[in-house]
Formats: sequence, C-alpha cells, structure tokens
Amino acid sequence: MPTLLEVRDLTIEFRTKAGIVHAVEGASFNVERGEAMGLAGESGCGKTTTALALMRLLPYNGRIVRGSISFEGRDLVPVPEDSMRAIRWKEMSIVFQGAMNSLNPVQRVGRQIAEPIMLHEEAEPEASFKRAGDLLELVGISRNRLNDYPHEFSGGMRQRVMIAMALACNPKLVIADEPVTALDVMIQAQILDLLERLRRELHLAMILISHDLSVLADTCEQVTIMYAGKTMESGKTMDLFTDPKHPYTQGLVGAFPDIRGPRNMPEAIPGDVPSLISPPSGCVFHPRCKFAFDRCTKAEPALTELSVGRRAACFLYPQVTEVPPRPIAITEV
Amino acid sequence: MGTVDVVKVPGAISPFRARATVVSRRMQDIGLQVFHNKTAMAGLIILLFFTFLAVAAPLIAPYSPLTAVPDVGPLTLPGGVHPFGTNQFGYDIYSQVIWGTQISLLVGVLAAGVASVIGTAVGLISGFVGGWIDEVIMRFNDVVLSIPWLVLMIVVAARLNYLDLAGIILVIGLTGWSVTARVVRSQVLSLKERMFVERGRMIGSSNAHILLRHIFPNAFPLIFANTILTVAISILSESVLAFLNLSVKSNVSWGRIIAEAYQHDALTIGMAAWIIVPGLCIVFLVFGFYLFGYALDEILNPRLRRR
Amino acid sequence: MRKGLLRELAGGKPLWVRAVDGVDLDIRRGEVFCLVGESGCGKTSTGKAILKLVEATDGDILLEMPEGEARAYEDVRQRPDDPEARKTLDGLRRKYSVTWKESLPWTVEQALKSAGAFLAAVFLAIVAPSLLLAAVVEPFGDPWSTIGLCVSIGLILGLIGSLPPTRLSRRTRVILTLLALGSIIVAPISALSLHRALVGDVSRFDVGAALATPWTQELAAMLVGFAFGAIAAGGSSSLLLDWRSRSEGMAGIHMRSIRRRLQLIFQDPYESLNPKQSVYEIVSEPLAVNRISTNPGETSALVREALTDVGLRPPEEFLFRFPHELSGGQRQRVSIAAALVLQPDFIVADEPVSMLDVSIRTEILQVMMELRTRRGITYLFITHDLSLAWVLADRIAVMYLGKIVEMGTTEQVIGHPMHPYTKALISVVPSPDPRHKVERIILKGERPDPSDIPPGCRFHPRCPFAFERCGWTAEEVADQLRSLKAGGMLATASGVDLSDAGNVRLSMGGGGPDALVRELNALVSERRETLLPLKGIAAVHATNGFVELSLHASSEPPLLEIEPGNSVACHLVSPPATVSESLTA
Amino acid sequence: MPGDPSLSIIPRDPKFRGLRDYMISFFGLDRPQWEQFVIYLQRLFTLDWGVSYQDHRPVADILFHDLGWTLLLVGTSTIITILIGIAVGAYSAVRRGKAFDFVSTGIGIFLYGMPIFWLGLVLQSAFRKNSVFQTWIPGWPALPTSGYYDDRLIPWNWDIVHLADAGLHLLLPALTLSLGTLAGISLVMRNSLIDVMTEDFVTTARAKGLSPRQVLRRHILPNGLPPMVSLIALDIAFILGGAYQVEVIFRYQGIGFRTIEAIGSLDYPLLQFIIVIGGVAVVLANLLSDFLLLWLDPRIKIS
Repeated sequence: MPTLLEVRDLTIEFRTKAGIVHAVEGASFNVERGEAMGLAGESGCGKTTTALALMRLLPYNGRIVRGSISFEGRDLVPVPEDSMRAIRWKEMSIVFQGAMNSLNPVQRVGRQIAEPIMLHEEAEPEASFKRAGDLLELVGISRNRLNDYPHEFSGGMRQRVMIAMALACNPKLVIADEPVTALDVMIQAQILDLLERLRRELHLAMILISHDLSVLADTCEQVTIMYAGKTMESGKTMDLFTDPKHPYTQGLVGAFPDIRGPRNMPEAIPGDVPSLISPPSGCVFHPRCKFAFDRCTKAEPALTELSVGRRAACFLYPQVTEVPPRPIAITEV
Repeated sequence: MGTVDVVKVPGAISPFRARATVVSRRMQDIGLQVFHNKTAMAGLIILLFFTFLAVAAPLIAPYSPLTAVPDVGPLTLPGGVHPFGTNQFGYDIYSQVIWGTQISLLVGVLAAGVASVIGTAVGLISGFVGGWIDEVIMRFNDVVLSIPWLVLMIVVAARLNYLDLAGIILVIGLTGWSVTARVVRSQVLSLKERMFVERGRMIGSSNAHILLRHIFPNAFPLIFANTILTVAISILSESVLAFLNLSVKSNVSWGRIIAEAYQHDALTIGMAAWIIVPGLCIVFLVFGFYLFGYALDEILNPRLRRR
Repeated sequence: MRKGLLRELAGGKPLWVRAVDGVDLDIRRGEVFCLVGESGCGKTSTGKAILKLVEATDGDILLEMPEGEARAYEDVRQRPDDPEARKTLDGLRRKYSVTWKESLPWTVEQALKSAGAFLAAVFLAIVAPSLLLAAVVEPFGDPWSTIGLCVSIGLILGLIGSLPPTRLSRRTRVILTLLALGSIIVAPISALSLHRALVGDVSRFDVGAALATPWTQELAAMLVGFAFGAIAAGGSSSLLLDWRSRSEGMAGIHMRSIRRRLQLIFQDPYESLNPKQSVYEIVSEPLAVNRISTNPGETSALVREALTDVGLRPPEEFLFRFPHELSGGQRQRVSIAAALVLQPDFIVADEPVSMLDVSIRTEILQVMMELRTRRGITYLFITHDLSLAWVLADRIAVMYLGKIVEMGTTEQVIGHPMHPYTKALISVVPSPDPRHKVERIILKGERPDPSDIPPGCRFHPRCPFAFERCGWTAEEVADQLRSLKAGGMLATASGVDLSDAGNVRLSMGGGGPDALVRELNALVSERRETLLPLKGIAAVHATNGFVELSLHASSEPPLLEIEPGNSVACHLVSPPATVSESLTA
Repeated sequence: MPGDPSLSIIPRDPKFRGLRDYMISFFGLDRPQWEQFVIYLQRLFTLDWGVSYQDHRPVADILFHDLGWTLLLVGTSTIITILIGIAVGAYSAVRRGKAFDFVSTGIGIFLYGMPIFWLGLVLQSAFRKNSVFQTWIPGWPALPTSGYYDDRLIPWNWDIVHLADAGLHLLLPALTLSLGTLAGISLVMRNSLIDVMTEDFVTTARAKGLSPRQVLRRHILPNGLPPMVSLIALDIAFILGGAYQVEVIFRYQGIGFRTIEAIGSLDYPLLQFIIVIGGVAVVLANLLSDFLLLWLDPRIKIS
C-alpha cells in the first residue's frame, strides 16, 4: 500500500501587481496513514498556501508550477477540476483558522454539515441530517443545535462544528490550518484533545498547520519546518525538537519560552522574514543565519536525508548537496 | 514595501516640513498609481477634453450662443457652417453645445463642492460626536434621503423662484449632500474604532486634534472619490432640471438645448443632432467622471485593493 | 509606585457587565507585573482603567504612594463607616489618586452662573420658537406652507421608514405609537364628517372653528416654548454639571502629566499606527500634543533618541517612512518609541507581541527589558501567554471573570500554583520541548457569560475540585438530578422542579417519601466525587408530597494572603470563616 | 412660482372679481389658518383631498387613477431591473477580470451616466413610426411612443385588446426606466458578490467539492443579497425620479406627468398629496426591505 500523501517538489506562484510571489518552492513531505504531521513556520512561509494546494483550491492568481501531490499513489496535480471535486472532502477535508469566517453565516450548521454528505454519498436529506447530528455529538455538541446559526455558537464551539463538518464524509486525511490560533489556551487544549481523540478512534491522518511550535510538539509525530516557502527540516517530533539540525529550526525552537523549563529569556533570530517576490540568493535563510558562510549566499542547499526519517537543507552538514539546476522559469514582468 | 529614498534630514525638522514631506510623497504615490491605471487615465482624458472645451469655448465656438446667426434663419437644418443647424431663434447649435460645456461643468463641480463640504462636515460631526447629536442629524439626513430627490429639487427650485446660476448650484448642492454625509459618517464610525485613534487619546490629544489629524486624513480619500462621483450626479441633476425648464434661463446648458429641441420636435423635422449631440456630451462627461471616480476609489481605498 | 484599585466597570446599556470586579493590585517601582488570564477575563479593562482610557465605576488608582501611607490607606479602607477614617481616606485619595473627584458644595458664584445660564437657555427656548412661528405668519393660508407641512409629514414618515434595519424593533414601536395617535385623531374627525354627511350642515357643527377658537398663536408658541424650554434646560444643566466635574476632576494631579508618565504599548502594530502619518509624525505627536517640546530642534532630537533607544538605527533612515513601509517588528518598535518619547515611568503593555512572529517577538521583548534597566521603567504586562509571563514577570496576577484568583511572585504562581484554575491553566500550556509532558487538567465548558456570573466562587461550575461551599445553586443541582433521571437513575421520583422558595423539589414517584430520600442519599454519597453538583446538597427532607433538598451555604472566597506575597482566592486553600449552618433538615 | 393660487386660476381682471371671491370661499382660503389646518388634517385621513385647481376633479380620484399607471410602470421596470441586474452582476462577479466583466461594467457605468429623459428621447426616436431605422432595416418595429393605451377617450376595458395594447405602450417606457436603473443594481451586485467571494466560507464550500454553480447559489448569493435589498430600497427614490422623467417623455400620464403639469399650473391640492405619496412610497419600500432582510439574514433579530 502506498504512502497516503507524498508531496514532492511542490512549487506555487502567485501573480500580483507587485510581481510574482514565490509562495512555495520545492516543498516535500510525506504523511502516512493515521499519522499526524505538523507543518510549522512563521507567517508568510507558505503553510496555508501548501494546504490549499493539496486540495487544489488556490485562488485564481495562484498556480502550481511544478511538483507532485500523490494521494494514495495518484498524482493530484494533473487531475481535472471536475474529478478533483469528487476527491475533495471525501478523501481529504480541511479545517480553517477562523471558524467564524469559515462557516456560512446565513445557513444553519446542520445543513452545512449535511451538505457534503448529500453531495458525495447521494444520501437522502433525513439520513444526512441524522449523520450530521451524530457528528455534532461526536465533537461534544448536543444534536439539538443542528438548527442553530453559526453566530449562535462561541468560538470554541464553532471550531468543533468545523471539525464535525470535516469528518462528514469519513475522509482519510484532515488538514487543520491553525485550528487553535486565536482560541484561549483552555479551549485550545479542549480542541487539541478532541482532534487527538478523533484521530485515534477514526484512524485519521492529519496535517496540523501552526505557527506555534509548542502546539505541534504535543500533538504530532512528524514535523516539517518551512521558511520563506521552502522546507528547511523535517523529522520525528522528538528528534527535531530535542536536537534541531538546521539553524532556523534551532532559532525557532529557542524562540519559544518554555513554561516547564528554566526561566530563560528566549533567543531572537535577528532580521526580518524576506520578501517572497525577490527572495535572497542561495539559501533563503542566509541573511539571518549566524553560521552562514560564503557558499550559502551562492548555492541553494538541497533537502537531504541526514539520518533515517530526518532531512534538512543546510550546508553545515557535509552530505547536503546543491539543488540541481532547474529549468529556468519564464518570469513575466 | 517600496524602497525608500534616504531623505536628507537636517538637524531640526519643523512640523510644517514634516507634513509637507508626507503629503508630497503621498501625492507622488497616488499620481503614479493614477498614471498606471488604465481606467483612471481614460477618465482623466475625457475630463481634460471637456475642461478644454469649457475653458476655450470663446476661442473655439464660431458664434455666440445667445445671438441669432446673421446669415440664416431659425431652424436651419444641419450643414455647412452650422454642423448641427440653428435653433428656433436662429442661434447656432454647435456653438451652444460648446458653450454649454461651461455651465454643465461649472454647475456640476460647484454643486458637488457644496454638497461635499456640507456632507463631509455633517458626516464628520455626526460620526465623531455620536450620541444624541448623531441621532438627530442622521434622522434628519434619512428624511432628506428618503424623499424622492427630483421632487425635493423641484420644490426647492420652485420655492426659490429666482434661479440664477448660484441658485441652481445651491439647489443641487443642498439636495445632494445627504449621501455624502452618510458615507462619511459610516467611514468615521469605523475609523473611530481603529486603534490609532485610541493611541491619539492615549497621548492626550484633544478631540479636534484627533478629528483633524487622524480621522480626516484617513477619510479624505473616500471623500475625494465620492466628490468626483457627486460631480457626475450633479451634472445629471442639472440636465434634468434644465429639461423641466427649472434651470438657469440666462445661460445655455446641455439640458436646456435638449429641452428646446424636444419642444420643437427636433426629431421629426430632421434635426436629430440637436438632441443627440448635447445628450452624448452629458453621457461622456458623466462617464468620464465615473471612470475617474471609480478608479480613484480603487486606488485610494485600500479595502478594495485585494490581490 | 504603588496602587490599589477597587472598581467595577460599566458595560453595555441594558445590563451592567462587571468586566472587572474589585481588583486590588500594587505594583512596585521597576518591576514587571504580569496580568494573565483568558480572553474576556478583564485584564485589558484593568489596564485601560489604570490609564483612564475607560472610566472605573468605583475605586482608586494611586500613584507614587509611600509605603507608610499605603498601609494607612489599606487600614482606613477597612472601616468605611468611621467618619474619622473617611476623612483620612479622602485626604489620601486627594493626594495620590488619579481617579479622585472632589464632591465639594456649590459656591455662590457657581450657583449664580449656573442659574443664569439656565434662565438664558429657557428664555431662548421660549423666544426662539415664538419668533419662528411669527416668521411664518399665516402658516396655513399660504399654500406653500401647506406644501411645507406635507413635506414635514413626509419627513416624519421618511424618518420612520429610514431607520436602519437593526433597529426594527424600535421602529415597530414608533409605528404603533403613531398609529395609536393617528387613530385618536382620525376617530373623532371621521365621526364628525359622518355627522356632517348625515346632517349636511357644515356651519352648525364647524369642527375647525370649534377647535381653532382657543388655539391662538401665542398659546401655541408658549406651549412649544415650554416643551423646548424643558429640553434645553435639561440639556444645559447636564452640560453644566459635566463641565463642573471636568474642571475639578483632577484635584492635585493634572491628567496631562499623568498621560505623560503612564503610557500604553498597543497590541497590534498594524492597526495602532495611523497609516497616513510618517514615523516622525507618529513619534513626535505626543510631544506636540502635550506641549512638551515646541522647538523643532529639540523635538527632532527627542524623536531621534527615542528611535535609537528602540533599536531603529540610524533613525534618519526611518523618519519619513510610512507604517506600511515597515516590517511588523519595526512597527512595534515605532509604537514603543511613541510611548517612550514622553519619558514615562510606567508602561502598560497590552499583549505587545502576540501579533508578531516568534522570531521577531524576542527582539521586542529584549528592547522592552533593556529600557527597564536603562530608564527604570515599570511594566504592567498584560498577556494570555503564561509561558511568556514565566520568563518575563517578577510578579503575576491570574484573573478569572473580572477577579484576581491568585497573585504572587512568578515562582510562587507558576512554580507552585495553588488555585485550581491556575493549576489547570498551567497544565494545558503547551511546551516546545516534547520531553516535558505533564498530566493536563482540561476544564469542561467555556467561561460563563460575564453578565451572568455564577454565585459563590465564580469558578465553581468548571472547577474539578469544587466542594460543598463553593456556591452550588438550586438550578445546577436540579439540572444534575434531571440528567441522572434521564439516565435511568432516581426511579422513585417522578419529576424535578424548583419550589417557589427556590429550593430543589422532587415530586414523589411510586415508592413513597422514604424510598426517595433513601435513594437520594445513597446516590449522593456514591456519586458526589464525580458529579460535583451533588456536593451542594446539604440535607434531604420530605414535606407534604414532595422531597425538598436544602443546599449548603456558600460565599465568595476572598483574596487572602496565604504566605508572604502570595494571595489566593479559593475556599480550598483558605477555608472560609465558619458559616452558620442554619439550613438543616 | 408661489403666490396667490386664486390668481393662477382666474385672470387678474376686475370683472372676474365675483368669481374670484367665490373661488376663494369655495377652496376655503378665507378661513383662519388654524381652521384650515384642522380641516386639512380631517380631509387627509378621510381621503377627501380636495379638488384640483386645474381639473376641478377630486384630487384623490386623479391621484389614484395616476398611481395605478405609475405603479404598473415602476413595478414592471423594477422587476426587470432586479432580475437582469442580479444576473448580470452575478455573472460579472464570477467572471471577474474577464472580458464579460469588463464589457458589462463599462456599459454599466455608461448607462449609469445617461440622463433618463435623454435615453427616453433616443429610444422614442428609434422606435417611432417612420424612424430612420425603419427605412434602413426592414422589419424594424415601430412601437407606440406615448400614452398608456390607444385612444384614451374610450374608457378602459378589461379585454384582451386593451391589455395587449397597454402592454405594447408600456414597453418603451419600462425599457427606458429599466436601462436607466439597471446599471446601479448590477454594479452593486457585482461588488457585493466579489466581497462575499473573498470570504473563507466560500473556500470551505469549494473544499467541500461543490461545483462553482452550487457554491454561487448556496453560499455566495444568500450572503450577497442582503446588502442588495437595502440598497434597492434606498434607490427607490432614485427610481421614482427616473419614472417622473420617463412619464414626461412618453406622455405616460402617471404621477410624474401629473407633477410636472401641477407645477406648471400651481395646482397646490394636487402637489401636496403628490409629495405625501412619494414619501409614503419610500417608507413602504424601506419597511418592505426590512422585513425581507429579516427573512434573508438570520443575524438580524427583533430584540
């Protein structure tokens, strides 16, 4: 049986007035069945774009330039839009950041949950609504609230509704894009707990996207770190957090204060996130890297396996090679 | 994030200099954006053309608009030196159309100015002060808004009885401010909730300071774009009033030319241009203002600037 | 610096939301005091109240109070009924309180001025409408006036019609009122016209003449005038009162200088900078507004110094940039510089880094801490992020629903939390080190609505350790019993209700009162550790046909000092003073 | 224009003195003002709106007759406008940035800037008998350009001939009014829908696997309509203004036509109620839109 999701060299561009935004360049990662993979990075590093691209939902000015997304061995990139629609929500579903904005404000939540069931399983309305009620109870909301509107729920409850909706068609993969950002720490714990429980019970694979490393540390088995649209490092959570290899990962891990650790001021990564329209030459992180040397400014390090399941893109590790030259993309002005 | 020229800074910076630097940089920025915006440029070209017609009317127009042409009689069919013919008094219609640009443009711009000034003042005060003052002003404003504008205008025009140019400008301006007031107020209400206004309070600014320094500059783009659209509406209003014989009697405007043509059945006597040409002028001038206004709104109002 | 505050804040109109309720905290010079809690717990309101951005309903904010006087203040505050203590209290407040307002008696001059203004307003209000009416002489003889009248009728209709839809309820009310008024007018008029139609004689029964006789213009003018007068008088007097309180509100300390010494760093650097101002204007504005520096040279120097201090070097490069030309971290630095330029000694930082990326976050924190050592600034740091508080704070106060539940040094509060809420909160904070796993205490439910605060300890409905005296209400107990009944328990009861007195009452099922009492007692002793509301039941007794439950008396736990510098508000930690247990079977 | 209304009816000749006095007492202009006002109020509510100075017919009769025809005109064109406006607006929102959007927006702005009376004149000349087009293009239709049915001397009859004839007469005026007001609605619809389309729940809907048409119908339109509804209600005053112009051009004798005539002849009894009717129409439209909004948007609640 092939890997559930295998993303290779995914590259996405946006066309804007200011120029071409290289939102994601050469992102690669795997997600196994029933596994939780964390995708971490600061704002603008291409996490959400990657998530949208997995479901082929990029906005009209974005496009996948190259790379493959193979889901159960089938490459989704060339799949025509019509067939893609049948895959969406049935095979993989997504939970967005702002649950308030992700629910249609003028439609009852029951109908919104039942909608994909009716669409994909061609179920009768009654059966679909019954299942919607079951789903609500699964996430800890009384089924009496099927007929409520989104604005009648609190923030945490809305996120639960979103999760119930994501499970409507028994998908194999759930992408959760910042599912707990903007929620209070207690609600955050409740939601993460719920996601973990559901994952265990339903044997779901999950991609958890967050800017907050500590959230991922608690919940994921694998973590991929992105920076300026590129994958910097990936590996098992325990290894990656206890022994980060890439200088960016080291900086990021050090930037989070640890309530259970010593009372040390976290460390800063000097400088700012680079522009995605004209990214720095060579390794994108070199302007902010304290270990940067001559080669970093000229050549781009390839994502190379350092040990089993552990990959990083940094010339500090001798086995890392340069990125093979790619066909020059024609950039329009 | 554009690249910033390193500004040579002297030791002491006067507040005036600081403001001037800011304003000039903003104007340059906007000018550049207008220049690169096709819609805005199209609108601007139309507007420049009509402005030229209005300013240069004495030079371009072959005849005076309100004196009979010596060589031919009234209601001459188009042709020769009178491309659109002459009207019932024997005035040259071609010259009338050119001179009419002046009145239409003047009435449009000034009336919109009146409407914008009143509307902006009312909207700013109403939105910023809030409370019962806002309530009273907005109720009154709603009332003005909900009355059919044409009827209101006719009543005011009829009530004023004597309508010279100033009169018609006042009538259109006084009936047209309520939309501006409403737009400005809602903008002020949303600006008032912004954090930088709270910062203004935090540092101890007075209300007047906050209104002038924080609210107005941020509402200005919207007010400006709205004024441009109001000019278009004012031009239309003037033409309707003129058509109903309620506008200036001593000057020629496009609406009045159409009204005269209509009264003399220009279409049946083969003088279609008498009606069509001034109408097209109105349409294009208004079109120009709308294009420019819409494009400006897009440029100045970052809410619409989505990728 | 020392301050204590005790206050309640006013919220929306229909019901008062106690956003912050009786918060007492003192902050010492040079320390970082962290206020933590979930959103809506009142931490931001507290910060804003300290800066007087929102008006506290009650309480004091005391500035720079020496230790001895602070102790005296605490002391006299305990005895509010003692007139001598009141006097001392007022004296202390006048000297140190930022929110102090004098309640002095009116002076003769003020009374005369106010009375004069009042009379002038009334006079104007009567005369103006009269003149207005006189100006439109022959109001209804002139057809244009009739048109004007119709316009005004149209105006009223338009006014009703054009209210925004969200106010539909209000409009409906207005319409109903108008309809009622209309019917009052229409009914007699239509009766009269019917009469006229039947009798056919207009002159003998002339409604117009009959109604118009006493209805002279003067009378009308006076009536209108009185209505206007009343409104104008009310308005002017309220304005007067407002003016008076404002002109004397700041006895002792002038607000301008407070603005100067207390500053705020805003949460969102994207929103809190005016996009139409350059960095120079943003940073120099406080100086100009407070007339601290009017000399351009001095202003520029101060601005440059502030920019350099926050790490925007060289300052010349940033002076004429707009906020949108800066990165997030730079914006927040500008925001700090604008607070810093006034050289404050106390800064409220409301979530200053929560909108920033992690890699930038630390730099901002470092700038802030550097300023603390260099300029001796005291911080009130408001955050929801406990791990941030852990590394930054000297002392911490944890808030829940407008109250402080625990306060102490960082080591005390986070290292050894005592309040169940603090414990739970700390246990769920995620850690970036996967080796540090702890047992998470996940609380059920969400925070209650601040307009409907639970009685007793406000945390008890979610508290995993709540016991008898924490404030169980009859509703909570009844709900618990109902759900037990729905689950097949309590077979001997037929229903659960609230009695008129507000007690829980079970109506008898098949087995008679004794069986029910027995089952209840068994149930309580068996399930009370898992179903906490059952702990609220003090006694079970049968009355005529019903079984009534009496509940334990409860009280709100006060914030008590458990060990030096560490205060907790929880009955578990500090058992309540013996409550008279009168409620027994 | 204002002045003594009796003078506007009767020539200023001494020999008409008696007639003038009679007229003054007939219209009640000699009574005290307060009395006039009370009588006025009484008449307002009993629909006894007096007699037109010009027609010498009861105002209520005239106005209710006119109102019917105006409602027919405004109703027809509003329905056409809303249907087409929403369709065009929705389609150009979906195809934002494409050719259709560009062209429809351009035409929209162009029409928006067209004086309605002039549009009416142009259409009139294009479709009248023996128009230029008729001589050039065979089969070019000629449409009636004035009145609401042929030969108004014959009383109205509810038969097929009259109905068809009235429909034919309605065609040009309704078309003019629709074209004049269409642009506003379609432009706002477009912007409102584009606003909605950037919302996250639309992405969610797409992620659910809905086709673009389903997303539009189930998620975008229901959220885009509420602002439209309140806008159309606000626009009703504008539409009425347009209707007045159309009626004058096409000699369609509704309220608008009557207004202009009444202004010309200083027919105050008529004028005042015309204004009241205008106000009532706007109020009703707003009230209607409120109830519609209540139904469309669950977030609005009666509290």
